[in-house]
Amino acid sequence: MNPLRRTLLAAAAAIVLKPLAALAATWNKDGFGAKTTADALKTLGATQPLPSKDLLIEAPEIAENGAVVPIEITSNVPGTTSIAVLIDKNPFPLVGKFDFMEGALPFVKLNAKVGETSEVRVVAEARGKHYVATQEIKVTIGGCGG
Amino acid sequence: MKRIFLVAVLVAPSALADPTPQDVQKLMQRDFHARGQAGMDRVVQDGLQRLCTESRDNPPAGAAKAIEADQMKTIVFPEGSLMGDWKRGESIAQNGRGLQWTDKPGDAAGGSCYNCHQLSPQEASFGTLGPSLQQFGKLRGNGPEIQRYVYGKIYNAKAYNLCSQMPRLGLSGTLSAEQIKDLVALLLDADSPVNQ
Amino acid sequence: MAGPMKMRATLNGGVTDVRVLMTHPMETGQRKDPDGKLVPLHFIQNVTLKVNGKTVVESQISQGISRNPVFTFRIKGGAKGDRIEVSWIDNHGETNQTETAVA
Amino acid sequence: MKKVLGFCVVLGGAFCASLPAQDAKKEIQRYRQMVAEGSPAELFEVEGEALWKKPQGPNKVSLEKCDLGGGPGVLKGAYARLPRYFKDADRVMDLETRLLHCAVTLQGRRREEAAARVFGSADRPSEMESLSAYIAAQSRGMKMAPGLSHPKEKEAYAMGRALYFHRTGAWDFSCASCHGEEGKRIRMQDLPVLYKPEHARPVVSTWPAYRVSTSQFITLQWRMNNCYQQMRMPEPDFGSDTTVALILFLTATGKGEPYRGPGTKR
Repeated sequence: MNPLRRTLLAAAAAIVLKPLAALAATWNKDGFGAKTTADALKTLGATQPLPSKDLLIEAPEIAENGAVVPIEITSNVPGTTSIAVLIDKNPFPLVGKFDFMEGALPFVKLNAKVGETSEVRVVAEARGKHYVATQEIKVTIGGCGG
Repeated sequence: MKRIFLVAVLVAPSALADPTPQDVQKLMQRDFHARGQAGMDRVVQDGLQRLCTESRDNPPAGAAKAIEADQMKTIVFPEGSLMGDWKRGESIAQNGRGLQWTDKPGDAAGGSCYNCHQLSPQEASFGTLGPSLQQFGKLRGNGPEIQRYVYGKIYNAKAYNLCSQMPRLGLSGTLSAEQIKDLVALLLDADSPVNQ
Repeated sequence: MAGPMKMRATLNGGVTDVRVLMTHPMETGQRKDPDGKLVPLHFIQNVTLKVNGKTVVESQISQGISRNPVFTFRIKGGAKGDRIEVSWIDNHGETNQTETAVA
Repeated sequence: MKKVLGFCVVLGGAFCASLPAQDAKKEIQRYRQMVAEGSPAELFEVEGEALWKKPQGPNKVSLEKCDLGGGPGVLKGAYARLPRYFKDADRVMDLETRLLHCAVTLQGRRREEAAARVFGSADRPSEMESLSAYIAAQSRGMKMAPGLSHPKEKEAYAMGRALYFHRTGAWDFSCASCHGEEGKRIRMQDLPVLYKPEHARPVVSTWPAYRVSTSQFITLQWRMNNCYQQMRMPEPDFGSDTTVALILFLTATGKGEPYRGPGTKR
């Protein structure tokens, strides 16, 4: 990492991690480095998220290719300020964390890599509490490449 | 050269006569070039390919029987048992490489069996161009005659069904005798997952 | 030099959909190049969405996001002509950004 | 793509067998539809536009005067009317063949140089791929209407159909060996019967396309090249009459369908 980025991250880490309006682009090194969902959730302070049907996942049950799996997430939990996306069976489950400020709806659609058939786990933070929803995605590699 | 129409070929929308296999071969000889192990000899049709092309895989019975007999003569049966190791057979069935310009001549070639057939129940990604071969040995036993039939069929499928889509895996030099014996085991060996 | 980005912001029914595409290999560090060498870890870490200069979404992502990432975000309300900006920075410090007006 | 196993392996056990075939098919359709909505194909269109306008070759000229059939530089609807006969070259050409023609005649580039790298990689797409993305996109929504009136177009169509059923090569294959029977599959890959209009329409209206499994943008010339490779045949020349005749036959079989590409494939 070039020196500038290292100092930037060090400075960011020193400040209490509240999604301040982009004081410095923070990146949850421990969360993204975690090898299990449980460890990743610990870094987000979300060890016991409450299952919620107001947290909606729109994703195919079968993906013809794990390299690109479309996942659409909408949180109808009032006061949602962030959404984290994890793929349980991936080497590093945490793939994204999105902080929503005034003016944005708690919604995101993305393409993720799903290494093998796995649960997609979405954790939303609203008014200091965490909520969770999951869906299984079966992965096959279609095609007949020679 | 008067063009002979063997069997009712799909009628071309225009009055223009359809190109013959000879016309197509001539164009290919001009438009293709060798690459890697894929040489230009492959562009020249043999009698079997020509008859199946002209008849859209519905050859007249007489002509078909004659060529099938010729093809049967090309099958070389090794000495002794025709059953090899079904574990090696499974990886040969999974392996889709062999004879392509992207395959180096030394590389191990496979039978591409899962492309077209269902074999072991564990493999869900199987093709349906060929019949399912699940329980093949359980249903037909694994005596010498069935071993010979399966070996011959893999070596040269066209000896049994002239215009079959199954490649002539032995005759074309794709698979060795050893590899074919391993596939025979995959199909017939009682311990093979195909027969569980 | 970072590859092209493409973005579209369309207002419908009181919500602005922002779809942004980014050219980036998102290398996991596990992939081998044609002559067998491991391609180093190289992925976008932060994506920031701004409306008229104010940050509305701050994203942190990993190499688990697909190559050539595509994101859709939603903004409450928004009016024709609002200035939408998206920027990214990756683990090598490379950046790119693009902006458009709400259609 | 893992080269160790030429053909593909399912990860995660035999789940497909447990899921009724019908649900599996429906879910895979849903997967394809969602992937197509968020497809990076547009990034190649942006790249293609820059190449269309970029002066190149000894003449330092861009491709903006290239006549794709609708007049010099006319892009709107050009792709939907290809392949077609071109008087100046006195032969039927598809998009990529025509682009190569313009690179040589307008830009003064040597054919070998311009055709040296027509199939790119995920890291470095080829000019042909990006240009194809950009130009094809300009025909979105227009009914596909390849040339079928000129004698050479009729001849190419008939040759394309003959090629489709022509069995040759080390494994005795024709296109119809795999694309010949309804409802068939290679591994998990459904095989459209491309001499039937209802099968050809959804295919020809979504090529060229972004392939998610390799992050590459793939064209019809690549498709012909890759199929002949898998048919254990030698390599077809890029832009040869064989490839153009086949592309014309397939496009003509799917004619009338509104173009919806560039598409997104597995």
